[in-house]
Amino acid sequence: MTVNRKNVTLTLDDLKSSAASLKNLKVSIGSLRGDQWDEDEGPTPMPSHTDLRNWDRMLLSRYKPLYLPFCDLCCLCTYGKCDLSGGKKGACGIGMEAQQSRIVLLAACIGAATHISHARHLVTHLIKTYGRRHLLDIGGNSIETEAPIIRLVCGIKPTTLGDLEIVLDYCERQTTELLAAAHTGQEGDAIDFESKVFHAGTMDHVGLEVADIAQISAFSFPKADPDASLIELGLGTVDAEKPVILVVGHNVPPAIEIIDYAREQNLSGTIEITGICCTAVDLTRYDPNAKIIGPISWQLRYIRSGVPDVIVVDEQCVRADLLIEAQQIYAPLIATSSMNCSGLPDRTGDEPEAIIEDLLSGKTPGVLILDPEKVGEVAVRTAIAVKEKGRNFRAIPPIEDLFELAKRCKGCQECSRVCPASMPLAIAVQQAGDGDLSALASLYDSCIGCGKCEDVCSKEIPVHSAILSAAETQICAERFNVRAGRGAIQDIEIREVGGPIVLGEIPGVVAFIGCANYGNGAKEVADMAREFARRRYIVVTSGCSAMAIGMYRNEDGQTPYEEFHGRFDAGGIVNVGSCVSNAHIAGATIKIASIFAKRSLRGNYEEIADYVYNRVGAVGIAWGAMSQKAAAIAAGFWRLGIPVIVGPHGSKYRRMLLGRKDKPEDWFVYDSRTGEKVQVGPVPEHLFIAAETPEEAMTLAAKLCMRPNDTSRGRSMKLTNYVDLYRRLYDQMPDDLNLFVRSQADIPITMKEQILPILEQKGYNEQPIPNPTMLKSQIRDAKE
Amino acid sequence: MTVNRKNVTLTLDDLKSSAASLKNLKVSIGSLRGDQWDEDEGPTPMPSHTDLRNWDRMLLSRYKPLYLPFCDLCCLCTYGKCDLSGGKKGACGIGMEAQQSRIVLLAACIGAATHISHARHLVTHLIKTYGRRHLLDIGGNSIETEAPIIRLVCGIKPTTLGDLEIVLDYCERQTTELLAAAHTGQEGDAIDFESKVFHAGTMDHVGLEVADIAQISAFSFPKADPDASLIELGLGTVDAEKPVILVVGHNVPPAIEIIDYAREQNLSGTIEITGICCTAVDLTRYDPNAKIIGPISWQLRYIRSGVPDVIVVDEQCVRADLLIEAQQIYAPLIATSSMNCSGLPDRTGDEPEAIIEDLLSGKTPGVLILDPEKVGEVAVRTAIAVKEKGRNFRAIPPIEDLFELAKRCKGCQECSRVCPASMPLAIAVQQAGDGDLSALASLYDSCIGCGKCEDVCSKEIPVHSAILSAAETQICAERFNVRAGRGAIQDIEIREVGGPIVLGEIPGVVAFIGCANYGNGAKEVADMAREFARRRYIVVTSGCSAMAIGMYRNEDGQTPYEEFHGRFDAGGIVNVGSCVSNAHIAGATIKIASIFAKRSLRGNYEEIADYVYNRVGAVGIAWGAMSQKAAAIAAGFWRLGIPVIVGPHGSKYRRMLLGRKDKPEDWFVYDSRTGEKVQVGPVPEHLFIAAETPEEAMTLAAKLCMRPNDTSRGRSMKLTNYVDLYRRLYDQMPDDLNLFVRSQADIPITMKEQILPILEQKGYNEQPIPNPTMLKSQIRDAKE
Amino acid sequence: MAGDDSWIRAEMGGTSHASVIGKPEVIVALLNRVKRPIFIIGHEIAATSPDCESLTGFISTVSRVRHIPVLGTSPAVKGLISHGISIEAIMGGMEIADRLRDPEWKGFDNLGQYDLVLFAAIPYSFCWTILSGLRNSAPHLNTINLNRKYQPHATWSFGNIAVDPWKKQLQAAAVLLENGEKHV
Amino acid sequence: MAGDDSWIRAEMGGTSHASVIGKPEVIVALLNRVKRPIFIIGHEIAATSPDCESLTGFISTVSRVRHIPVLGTSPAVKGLISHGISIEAIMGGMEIADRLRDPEWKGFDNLGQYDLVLFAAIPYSFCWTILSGLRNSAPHLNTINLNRKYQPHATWSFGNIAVDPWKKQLQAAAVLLENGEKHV
Repeated sequence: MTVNRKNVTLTLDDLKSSAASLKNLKVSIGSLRGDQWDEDEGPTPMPSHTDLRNWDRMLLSRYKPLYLPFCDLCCLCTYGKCDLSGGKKGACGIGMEAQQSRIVLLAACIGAATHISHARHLVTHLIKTYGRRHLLDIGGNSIETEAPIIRLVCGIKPTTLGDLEIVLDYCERQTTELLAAAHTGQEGDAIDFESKVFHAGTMDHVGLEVADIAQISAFSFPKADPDASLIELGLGTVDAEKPVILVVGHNVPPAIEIIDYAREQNLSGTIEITGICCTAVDLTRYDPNAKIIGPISWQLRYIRSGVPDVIVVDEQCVRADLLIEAQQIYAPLIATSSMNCSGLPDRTGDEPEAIIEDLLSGKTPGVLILDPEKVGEVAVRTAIAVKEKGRNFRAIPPIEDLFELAKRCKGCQECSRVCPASMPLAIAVQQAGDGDLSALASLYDSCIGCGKCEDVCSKEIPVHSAILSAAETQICAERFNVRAGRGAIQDIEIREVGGPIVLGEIPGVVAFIGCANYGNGAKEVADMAREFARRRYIVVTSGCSAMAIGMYRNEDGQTPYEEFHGRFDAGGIVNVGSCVSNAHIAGATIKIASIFAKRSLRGNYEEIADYVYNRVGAVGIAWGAMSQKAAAIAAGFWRLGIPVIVGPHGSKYRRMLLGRKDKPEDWFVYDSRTGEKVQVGPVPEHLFIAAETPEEAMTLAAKLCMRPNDTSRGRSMKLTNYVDLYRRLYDQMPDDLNLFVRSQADIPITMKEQILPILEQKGYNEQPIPNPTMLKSQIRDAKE
Repeated sequence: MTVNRKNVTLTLDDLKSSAASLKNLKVSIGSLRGDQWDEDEGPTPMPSHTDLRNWDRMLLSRYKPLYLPFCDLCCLCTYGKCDLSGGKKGACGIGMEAQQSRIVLLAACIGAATHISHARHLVTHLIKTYGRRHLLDIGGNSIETEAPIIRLVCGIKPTTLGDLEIVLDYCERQTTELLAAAHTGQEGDAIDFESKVFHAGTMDHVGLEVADIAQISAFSFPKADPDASLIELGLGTVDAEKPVILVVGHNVPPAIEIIDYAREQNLSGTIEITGICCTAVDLTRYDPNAKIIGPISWQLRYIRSGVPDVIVVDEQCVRADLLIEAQQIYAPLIATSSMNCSGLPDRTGDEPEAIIEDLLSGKTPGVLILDPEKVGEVAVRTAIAVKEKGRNFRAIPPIEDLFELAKRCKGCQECSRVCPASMPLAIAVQQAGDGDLSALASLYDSCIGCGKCEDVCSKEIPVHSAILSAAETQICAERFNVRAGRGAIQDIEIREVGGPIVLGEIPGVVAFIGCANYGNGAKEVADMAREFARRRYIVVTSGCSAMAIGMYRNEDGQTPYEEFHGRFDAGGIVNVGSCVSNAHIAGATIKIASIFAKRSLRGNYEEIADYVYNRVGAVGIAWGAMSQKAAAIAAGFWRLGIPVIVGPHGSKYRRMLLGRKDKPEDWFVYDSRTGEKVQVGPVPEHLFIAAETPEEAMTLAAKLCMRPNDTSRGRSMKLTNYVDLYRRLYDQMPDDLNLFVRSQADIPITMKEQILPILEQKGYNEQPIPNPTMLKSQIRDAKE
Repeated sequence: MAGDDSWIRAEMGGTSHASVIGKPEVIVALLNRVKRPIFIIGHEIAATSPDCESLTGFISTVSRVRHIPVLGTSPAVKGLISHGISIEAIMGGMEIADRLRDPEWKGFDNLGQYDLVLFAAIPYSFCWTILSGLRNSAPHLNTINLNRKYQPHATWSFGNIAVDPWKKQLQAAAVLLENGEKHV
Repeated sequence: MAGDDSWIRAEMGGTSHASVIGKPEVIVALLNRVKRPIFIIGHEIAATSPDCESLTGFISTVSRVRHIPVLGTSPAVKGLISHGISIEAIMGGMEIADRLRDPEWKGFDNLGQYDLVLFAAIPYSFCWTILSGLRNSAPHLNTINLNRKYQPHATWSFGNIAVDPWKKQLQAAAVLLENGEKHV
């Protein structure tokens, strides 16, 4: 497979060369193979999924899927529906396990497609603005390996925005092919579906990297800056006296044009530009004066507060009913993306004046404007004009009305039965009916803001709004901060921590990614992040999890971003940025292999994944409820051999990838020096697992950071943390320590007294520490 | 949007030009805009879906979706499931209608992705074999407009295989973007989802065209040949004394390599190469001596007969359990596509000898071989060796065992309750238990061969096999024929029928596409095709429908392919080929606009669709049960303004697109000469509708062929057919004739007596015949 | 087999399900409650089966005594005419569903939208999807499935029952209606 | 509310559903039929609620008189120890599900796979998916949901019932078991 797959014809009809010299005629199309990069090309540049199928199958034979059907039926073709339970097959012959992994594949494809499209939108927009030859720069001299995932997967070294188009062509081709495999009558084997899921994950990570390095380069976001600004976070930070614009979504250009227009018009200080979800994160990487309201679930509460004067939505994580919600407070809505046209008239071609007039007169509740620059002008001018009208529409009942509303409740429990967070809503509403609002108010923290409780109420009690009303004081007091997304990890940081990580002396890298909002998810994520940072793990985070972490202060009133440093080093809490910045987390593990261990990256996926899997003690925690993007992101990590833990609702992902620590035969690696098979114990024990409680997640995370390559010093540090956490949380010793001790030297000195008796009772497997690999090709003899 | 989006750098460092002349230095990357084509570029080359959103919304405002939720729940993210019934919204804010169209979008994306990937696989393979510069040739001098869809949609004129890669890049980009729109938190508006569905349909059609013109060109399939060979069809045509290879799927290269290997080894006459589904269709376009066993649903019956010695599967429409079925008759299975790896070991890199040995010894029940050439050798040699072993394993119980098996039945009805065709299985089995096999045997014709009846039987009665056993005589007598897929329609054919079609004098073009196998679907499709051919419509067909049509003889023992000619002209039955050949059906309508009406094609989608919609009386009938591909194909037709009728199970597509003939205000067009709005009646009345019966479908088809542009002569011919069919099938006059009569001249002369009284009673709208268009831009004044 | 499972296995509905018609009085009560009922009869009415005979008898009596119009979705309803049933209109199932969900539609007699639809003899899945569509988009409408295979999306449906008890219920309902039972 | 709908609306199961435990004797009968039952208790056991008290009482009695091992999926089970319940093991819910679906697994005592699992105090959806997994991949296993919110994927489950009747059933079952009722 070659990078340049296009028709290239070079015709030179006639060069009379007798007296002429033609020097250095160079035709380059995209990043031609090898034209700028002296690293040898590895075996799998731009792989199709079958190129990495053997690697996948190795992982999947160790971590076998445990299927948890989310529905017994298949409804994808008109032969059906078919009931696949109890060993029955569908009309097409498919069985339950294949069907579950097929749905996972669909989800992962949707997720990958979303990030890849997002990247495409960004790159197309940025090329239009900055030109195809605009150089990529995500960290100046601090970063040489600016695109580790692209180098690894695609085997090319992108240097300009234009180079990224070739990468996206590849991703789109693969995504289309993977999606096709989910068609009726294609793949029938569950494990092959899983392998395709992994490939979708890899494509997703490439897409993430393209998106973030493009926007960092073009918009001059913080360039791998561990000391990026602290950003204001929370509803309480908004000055509602000013015209307020709300941006929601993930694709930042329209929001940036709003900032730019305001700057050009010298309005920066006079309007409030506020954001929800990743557009907010990326906007504050551009302008630290913009404000983050909160994660995805803050949409209803913020809009219903009546504070936003104009709402601008781009793509992803935008509630499908925002137009209706916006109308409740008479805030014009501007849709800006082909992803989400919201049924609005396309006014891209019209004059701002005319658009603004129609929005102000209410002739249309919203418009679609596909030109970010025009959005900038229309949004700012409309917000100012709306504010001038001076009306303020809230959609939250005043506290004095709550009593009457709540009295309507007859306790049918339907609100509780649709609540994704299983909150005791009916009881709280009934208490409110009795005049006590405390129960309602106390639900605010757990509420994920979906509003389903309202739709289902036959008494038309606005349950969600009632919670907001009851908790108003708390909401208004939301004033926190979060460190602006720093982007990538510097090469020097990797060099410094590479050794300690690979040898196990930094106990691990724990990444909190995705949405945190689920039940008490936000608080739990914040607590977990703090715990691991205090234990001197490297804590990495992004997106809504990064916001959640910022929303809980310590005893001294500090947010975690004030309490901990932002370096990629022990004891740091490192906010890389938005969802697409997750690329830098995967990228950091890859860079350890490349920069620290000097492995060749170029099109060399298997070797690098084998390295990461066996040596880099990293684990991801995606604690909140998740969409398809999260499935794709997780899959990208799995394939790199990085375990992912999800919250209890993550069980809805339809299958886990679990190891069996009770089967010693599952845990062999090769020693690459000798070719010998060595039993290394269950490290890491699982690849994908839903935890019921934060306690389970934390002990799991500590355990899943162990790797076969840990030195004894490293292993003993990891065991110290594992045992210490376990003892504190479970009030007893873990019962599987014997599986992780390979020699006396592995035993934490301070715990010898507690651990030795256990080992004496259970025995343990005295083993040398190999130079571990899963790949026969990595055995030194084999290479020679 | 430009075609060439890549980094192109031309560096000429130093040309000492004093005495040199450099002539015609030409660097061409792909098909650069305008380099070979003097047609002006239209407004929307390579459109994104928003570029055609206005067109879509015009159609969708006339044909409003009627949603028929197939499930009340959304289970796509882990906030859910959410119940959307009764006006409830999901946790993401989505409502029922948007959710249904979102699922349709998912299906259409899967379908389009499948065809586009299929095209990509073909093009990649053919370029490897024939080179990027291999010329496209699908009809020699008979075809100048060789790629009407690509010209129309992409605005380029492909001439080589390599050109097609650029087209596929575009399709993959669009498919990825459309898929992304189905992510949680993106589009929220049902009509915008539908517009995206249309775009997926357009992408699908481009993919179809790429695939078929590539394979026609490279493999020298019949080139627009109305007299292509008659191909043997049916289980009864197979000589089971020879080694028998079965190929199943859609992507023909491995099958062609089997033919080629057999030819090279002079084995052609000594082995039987048989196929099921579209691979069979395309194989017989390559070698008329290959045999078609039947459509998709013949898989179980043919394999269980024990006849195939080796089974080769590629992609699409392959049962997910073929490996298990193959093992029942000890036939080795060779998987050949990354789409369907079936969990088999990848032996692509191994020597044929070693692979064959493992297959013969049963060491592995099958292998994955991703090199078509190697498949050719392994399949042929394995088949011969298997045959030499001389064993014959059937998986169908001998008729003498049926009685005992059937007696187990206690009449629980579960088999009937899972039967997609709702066959009275339990009764038939119980009759068999009483010694009467006739009921069982009679089910064979309606059986779609899914096998679900067996899985569900608690008494382990092999119900499907029992039917096969009872119907064995009939099965063995299946000897029919079908005209080999001819490919495209010649320009000269278009020129000749263009006028008669556009003026309405050929009453219509009726296309039977997709699977026909559902209940009595095959027979019904054959009957309908015959009916319309006899009425001198142009009947077009492809894929499994084309097979179904071949399976029913007339009174004289002729199959329809013997009874009717194969020209694209009145009274023809035109088999264009496999599923991907459906491109030629859409293409023919586009060519009418281009060749007959001389409209510019290049990137000029709206104008051409407007032309087809208002003037080309074409309708598609997809009668059988359908997968996601069919959804995509249908969507491509909708956007061109071509109505599609589906069978009753087509109601499971989750929504119809229905016009309201009782609302006169819905049926205005512009007269392009005057700009006046003219009421033209409900022509065509619907864009997508499921019919309960063939009678309904036939009368609908006749009606849906009417167009605003019909001359009075044309309209009266169309009405003649409509009334005649309706009277015969319904035994009465249709009650909506008044809506289709625009002047006395429209009334069929022979029916005046019956029709005039109706018109007198109901009245009708005397209207001139406009030069119809939906587009303001097509009004002559507007253009000037 | 449970009486109120979707007859076609796996074609389950949503979170709410049709109430099962447990006795003939239910039909009478339902008809007494409404002003504009209509029969919609599918092509399976032409089959030669005990089911069709029973349905034909029921429709014939009830449409006569209660002046309920009958719509046929296919030419198969022609056979009903010989049983003295007059056919108000013939229209495809999807087309009539599209009219029924429109609160502004005035019916075949131009007197207003219908309020109760009695379905019979339509292929199971086809009817299942129509009922699903109506349940979601036509809140002004109640629907009854007269066939003896449970339809979860109807408002009221017979359960999955054997021919005889079903036939008896239909007959009993017809008699009650013929006797002018207005209040049950 | 129907007693045998999935408690969380829309988290419907498939075409088969747990039998509802209608009276305490059912639990006794189920336990009498099996050889190797096990309790799997989730973290909600630590909540301060009447539900937890009742469950704790039941588990305490039954595990003692029938020698049924108790597995905790979280540290929350520590609280049970004070009620005299000994904890056989602590293991995450997904991990134990993975063991339970393996017919070769020998259990914590190495004596063989379990044949009946009694679930309680696990978050509803988490338990729902585990039960779905076991129903599909562990045909050798029967499962009981002891919580009072119906779990469609269990073999047997309490329906959606109020605290008091549920508590009474649990207590009655415990008494029956304590009295050594072998045959009900």
